[in-house]
Amino acid sequence: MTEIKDLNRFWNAYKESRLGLIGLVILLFFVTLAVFAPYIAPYDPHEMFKPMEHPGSDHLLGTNDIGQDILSELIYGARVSLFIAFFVSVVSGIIGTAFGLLSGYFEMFGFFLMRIVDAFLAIPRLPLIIVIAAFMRPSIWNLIFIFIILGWPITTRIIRSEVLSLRTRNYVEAARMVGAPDTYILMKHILPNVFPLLVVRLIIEASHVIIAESSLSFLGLGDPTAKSWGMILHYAFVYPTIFISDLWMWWMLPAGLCITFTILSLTFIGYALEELVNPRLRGMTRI
Amino acid sequence: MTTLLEITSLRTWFPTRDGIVKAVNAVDLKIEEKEKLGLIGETGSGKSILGMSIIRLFHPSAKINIEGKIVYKGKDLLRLSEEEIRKIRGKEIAMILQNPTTSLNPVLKVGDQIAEAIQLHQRLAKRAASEKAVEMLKAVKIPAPDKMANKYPHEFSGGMKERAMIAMALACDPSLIIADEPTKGLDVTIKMQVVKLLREVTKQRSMLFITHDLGVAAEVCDNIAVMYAGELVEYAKTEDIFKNPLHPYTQGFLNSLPERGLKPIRGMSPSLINLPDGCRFHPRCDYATGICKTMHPEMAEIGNGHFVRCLLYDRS
Amino acid sequence: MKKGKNVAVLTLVILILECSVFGGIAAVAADEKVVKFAGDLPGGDWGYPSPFGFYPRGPGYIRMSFGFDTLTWKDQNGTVIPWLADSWEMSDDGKTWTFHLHEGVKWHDGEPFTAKDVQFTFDYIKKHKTSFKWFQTLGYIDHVDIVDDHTVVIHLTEPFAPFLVDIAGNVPIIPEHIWKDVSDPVKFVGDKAVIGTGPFKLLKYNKEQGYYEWEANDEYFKGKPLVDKLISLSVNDPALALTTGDIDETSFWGRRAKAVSAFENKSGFGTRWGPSYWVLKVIFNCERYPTNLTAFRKAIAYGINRTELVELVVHGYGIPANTGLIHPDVTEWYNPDLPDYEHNVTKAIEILNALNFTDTDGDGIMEYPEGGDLEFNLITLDKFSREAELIKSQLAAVGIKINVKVMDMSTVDGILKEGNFFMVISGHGGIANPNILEKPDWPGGTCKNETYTALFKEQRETMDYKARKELVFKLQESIAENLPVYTLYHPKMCCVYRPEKLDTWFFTKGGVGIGIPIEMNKLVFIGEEEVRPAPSLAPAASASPGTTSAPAPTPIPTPEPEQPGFEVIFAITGLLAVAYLVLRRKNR
Amino acid sequence: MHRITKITGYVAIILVVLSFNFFLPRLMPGDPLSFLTGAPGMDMPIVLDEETRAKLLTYYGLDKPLSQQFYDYMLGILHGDLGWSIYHNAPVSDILIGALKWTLLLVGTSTALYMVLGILLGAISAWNRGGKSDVGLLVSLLSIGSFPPFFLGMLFIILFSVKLNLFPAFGAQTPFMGYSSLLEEASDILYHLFLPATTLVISHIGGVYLLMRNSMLNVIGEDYILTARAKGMAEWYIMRKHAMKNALLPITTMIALRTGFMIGGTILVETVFAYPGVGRLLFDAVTYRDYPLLQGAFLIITLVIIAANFVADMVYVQLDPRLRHD
Repeated sequence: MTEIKDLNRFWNAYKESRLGLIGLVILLFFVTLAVFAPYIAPYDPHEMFKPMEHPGSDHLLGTNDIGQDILSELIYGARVSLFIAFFVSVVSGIIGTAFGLLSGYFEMFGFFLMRIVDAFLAIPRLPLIIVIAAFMRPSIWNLIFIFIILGWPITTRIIRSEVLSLRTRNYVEAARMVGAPDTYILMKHILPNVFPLLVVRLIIEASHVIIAESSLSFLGLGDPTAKSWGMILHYAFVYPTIFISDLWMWWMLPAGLCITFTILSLTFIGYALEELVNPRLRGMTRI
Repeated sequence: MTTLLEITSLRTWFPTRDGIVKAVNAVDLKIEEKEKLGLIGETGSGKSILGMSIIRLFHPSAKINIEGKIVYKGKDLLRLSEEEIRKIRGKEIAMILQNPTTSLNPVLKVGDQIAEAIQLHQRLAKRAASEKAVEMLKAVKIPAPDKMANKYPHEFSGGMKERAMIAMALACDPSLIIADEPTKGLDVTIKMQVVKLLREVTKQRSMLFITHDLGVAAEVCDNIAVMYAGELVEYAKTEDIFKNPLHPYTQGFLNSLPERGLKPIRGMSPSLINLPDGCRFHPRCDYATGICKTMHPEMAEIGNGHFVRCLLYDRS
Repeated sequence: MKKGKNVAVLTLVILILECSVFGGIAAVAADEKVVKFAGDLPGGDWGYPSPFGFYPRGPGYIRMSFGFDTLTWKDQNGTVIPWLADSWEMSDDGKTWTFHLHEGVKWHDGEPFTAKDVQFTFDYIKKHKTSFKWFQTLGYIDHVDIVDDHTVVIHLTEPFAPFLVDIAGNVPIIPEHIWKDVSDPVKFVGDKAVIGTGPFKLLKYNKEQGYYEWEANDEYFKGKPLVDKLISLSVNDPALALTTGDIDETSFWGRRAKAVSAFENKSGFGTRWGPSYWVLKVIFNCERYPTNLTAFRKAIAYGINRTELVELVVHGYGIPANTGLIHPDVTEWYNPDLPDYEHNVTKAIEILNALNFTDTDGDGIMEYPEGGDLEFNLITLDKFSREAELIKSQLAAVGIKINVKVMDMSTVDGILKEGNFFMVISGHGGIANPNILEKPDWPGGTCKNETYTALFKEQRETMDYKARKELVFKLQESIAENLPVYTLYHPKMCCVYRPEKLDTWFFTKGGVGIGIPIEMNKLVFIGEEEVRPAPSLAPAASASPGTTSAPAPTPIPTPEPEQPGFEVIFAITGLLAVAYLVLRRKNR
Repeated sequence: MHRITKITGYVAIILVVLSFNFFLPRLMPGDPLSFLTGAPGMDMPIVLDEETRAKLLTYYGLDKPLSQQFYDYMLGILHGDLGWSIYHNAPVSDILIGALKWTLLLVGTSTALYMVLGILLGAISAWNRGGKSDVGLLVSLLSIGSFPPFFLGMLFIILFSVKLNLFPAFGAQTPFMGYSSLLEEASDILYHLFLPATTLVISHIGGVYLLMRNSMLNVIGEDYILTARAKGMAEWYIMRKHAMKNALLPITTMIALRTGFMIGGTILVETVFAYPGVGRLLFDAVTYRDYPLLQGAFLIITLVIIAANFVADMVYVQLDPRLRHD
């Protein structure tokens, strides 16, 4: 009941951010592509026609080097990219929050966990991904696994610092006084308050994952049987005449723009949310 | 006695998400040469905003509309361009902001923070300016000023920070000082020292002394204006205010002082966004009658130089 | 302060503008004849071009061969021609070879080349077998005798048919006076390590940028090279580099040959096609059920449509492969009448049914006789994932469910050696040389067949060409019949070049040395009349040698050239910083 | 105390990274020889007999038990010896230095640029928050920041190298042109640096800008800004002298970390522009299972990151007098 009211208030506040709305629209567009890919895509992305067809009536964006319809590839690509992004951000978000709450609430545990987190954060991210990805067989699930492993520490750190500040709030103290069990306090008092922060984090993580996934695929470390945007770019990039012919216009550019716009939408949404979470950014200053 | 600053029907409003904050409403105020005027009221009564409005101490891009007239030495400050008003700030009219701990820049040496104003307004070389800064610190009785000038705020005690703030204000020898709660959060002995210092340094100056501390106000001020919910409700000589406060709010305010038995005024001061109709004080007023709810009283002179905004005293 | 920043920014802008101008000028080299080329293979670094330093790859050997010579060499028709040796005789038992060396050959450092060097070379390479990774059948060499300064006799432990090509035409002769006191040849780099007799002297080598620069060896005993400078570099996109003029020659093969179409009718560009002597093949695991069943392998062979593969994946720039591995162009070894397993789904299904693989539950996927879907992994490399995708769809029609697993080179190699696979798509070159038949399923090792191995050894020791050809044919038949591997296609290869720079490029029949398909037989750069392929002799190519500005007499190759530019850049940055600070002070 | 925990932490990290990179590759299928002796998909197959193979393993010390190898490696590092690269056939340290100088040049230049720009723009836009310039900067920077670096690089090649033919598409230098002067060489290097560096700048500026802007917005609300204004200081001056320094405090660490990560992160740009550098080196090391090089590269990258952390701490102390004295 109150949640719903909160949601409404949240939404009303969110609506005021133009960036946020633009971002939402773009994202929804891609989500629709992903969800209804089979109905939207003209062909099965694995079906092979005459290779290197230029854009025409039956292939709006032409075909790739083994005759697969590029448009269909793009549409199905939305599936792969978005699925990975959201799956990873949610799971790593859950893990991160759990650890964050605990480490923020129990000093000892927190101290040790933070050392681990520090270690994780100091390890070079992309190189590590490359090594792991090169050694593990690049399947979507392996990528997801890698990204989760590398994703949770940041969330943990953010959540923890928030919890630390929340713990000192009166109502938490009060709840302690009356001897409420820790789990109850965490769930009832602290979790709801870190939630907005978490949402922002999830969005940002999602965009990171999309970049990481496309980067790996671009380097040829992705899952070549999965039609992700990064993979399309990879095959375009290694194709000999991509730069000297017009191929790039319908083969490289669309895929690249898809990635760019997805990230853009997430960035905008993330920014809009952050404004809500941190009123100072709203441009209201102490007067 | 000539008028140094004359404020007429000043209005300072802030449009925000939740509505318009009517911080200052139709305020008329005069400050004579060398006059020390006390401006008292609860926190949230808009007295600080009034002080800041005088020199338009707001971020240029902040959404604010100020109306009315603020005539200082013949020119209307509200008509001045940003550039021109900057030449007034600190040089002609200095302001001592409340809470020195946050009002001093933590990453700059105190000496430099004083010197930069001098450099700016008096066109002095850096060295000369810093020497002047040391003098100022001396003037506000900071021990070993030359050493302290090179220290950072966090190395100063609360009282010394306040002194440093005062030194900063005096740096360019302004003719009017606006002191916003300079004694807030200082313990009694320090407070008294600061008050003493203020009295000294403002002998030859005018001062608008903003506070909610009547005791201190009594020490420093010639006249006192009482502010409530963004408007003045009473104005009189200091002793008059204490001897016979007319406005129920002023009375309540006095009664809430320790020596008078700590009787707080009932209710809460209204939010500046939606002010009550009629007399702004009526919801909390013991003498409130029906008319108070509807009719908004004007400022009226009762005895010589004693003004009050209350229907109880309305002759007409 | 403000001013300070402006100045700094301005300076930077000026610098960048100016350097773009500079760069423009810089790109134009001196008036000597320079030829820049880049291979199509990714990465330009093929190791230090000393006999022991180059990476054991075709391009590595080629770059080494510019500086070092062998006793014999191959012309563009693949016939063995005299090189360091003017002539030679073989004893009847085929175990002793006598070589009469060319006289007056000099090492790059001026020392004379003698029989002692030849003897030393073979002894040295035998001693450092593991260091000379390029070729491993040196076990046949027993010892080398010196008759006189220009005559050597090489004694073999047993007859070795491909001796003239695989040893005499492959082992680079190194100067004794330099190598005699080198204990670890692999770690011996630097200007001395590249002193050979070859047509080019290494001038510069930059590992991290994958750049090589050679200058012509004007005293070369086969005549002065056609170009004064030869440069090999690493580019991200050869086609682009060719159009922008960053390189004068490169080659494309397989699918990538599509790039050639962009140059074929373009003035200022020449193209030459050749076979790549390269094959893509499916390696079966002959020890694991079901791929250990020959019939099963045949079924898969019928299930795969190689013509479609060539059409779709290679864009027609290739031919369905000889099921016996040897490339069809190599007429002297190629066995033309082998089964080619014409695509035939029904036949594939029949065979599988005969083996009791049937689609009982009608889900389009067959089941093992023991039950369970007929489904397994097809492992391959990223660059062959397109082929794998197609084969997956082709075999689906037969009722076999394939999961494509792409892994990096070393992983695949490991898996092949562990025998932990069903099918792997992999490829390799060198199929112009019967030697390749030693291990048809290379680099796998699951298919062992004693009779076959015996057969191979026999042909290697048969000196009579006709007899040997018979045996080589038998070997190919065995492969085509037993299908330890099923060959897919031979890609075509094409080199694209700027004729005004050099017009003499050609593909060596049977490949350079032991069969490197690259168009960089050193003869290309020497251009002796009788071996020059095209009658067309571009005017630039015949530029009189005298006119060219002679470079430094003695080459000083530096493995890691200095980058003084760095200091300058940092200096500039520093200056900017200082300037900025100064101005900042001023403005205070 | 804090320092000590930090340092021990760093040491721990190095150890973790090292052992990780020591053991992971060796647990995976394939070994350095598989490339040395012609791996699948390569041009020329080389058939190694077992004896030779064994000899090679001994030569590279790969036949010893893992524990022994690890011990030797650690010992080597302590003596500053990173070992011998199997694939490149050269001392690892030489190769690393060769690549690192390019990476540092690339990262250094672009970092300097995007930091200065990002911080300035962030400050400016925060200072005029809500204004046209703010919104403009915000939208445009967030937008260009959304381009994946490799995509941006490809676009640049097409635009500046192919269409306009203004800048070279690959490499770090015009190969072996005889430089007449140092300045000429320097400018040639800068000329090749331009596109990669710009790509990096554009893809990183957004982050710093946003950090700075947020931090600045927090500072603007502070009382000391009012004080400065009350003294009659000019807005631009207040922003520079009073606000920016304070705003930089909370974000120095984050910025430093980003910079550290760029060392390994440039691999995408290096790939697109065939720019020699550590990222590319690492990638090859992985492909060819060049254990010593792989370990070396990781060590270097980690060290750089840790160095960046240290620098961050230093700068932080410099900026914040409250930490300087105690």
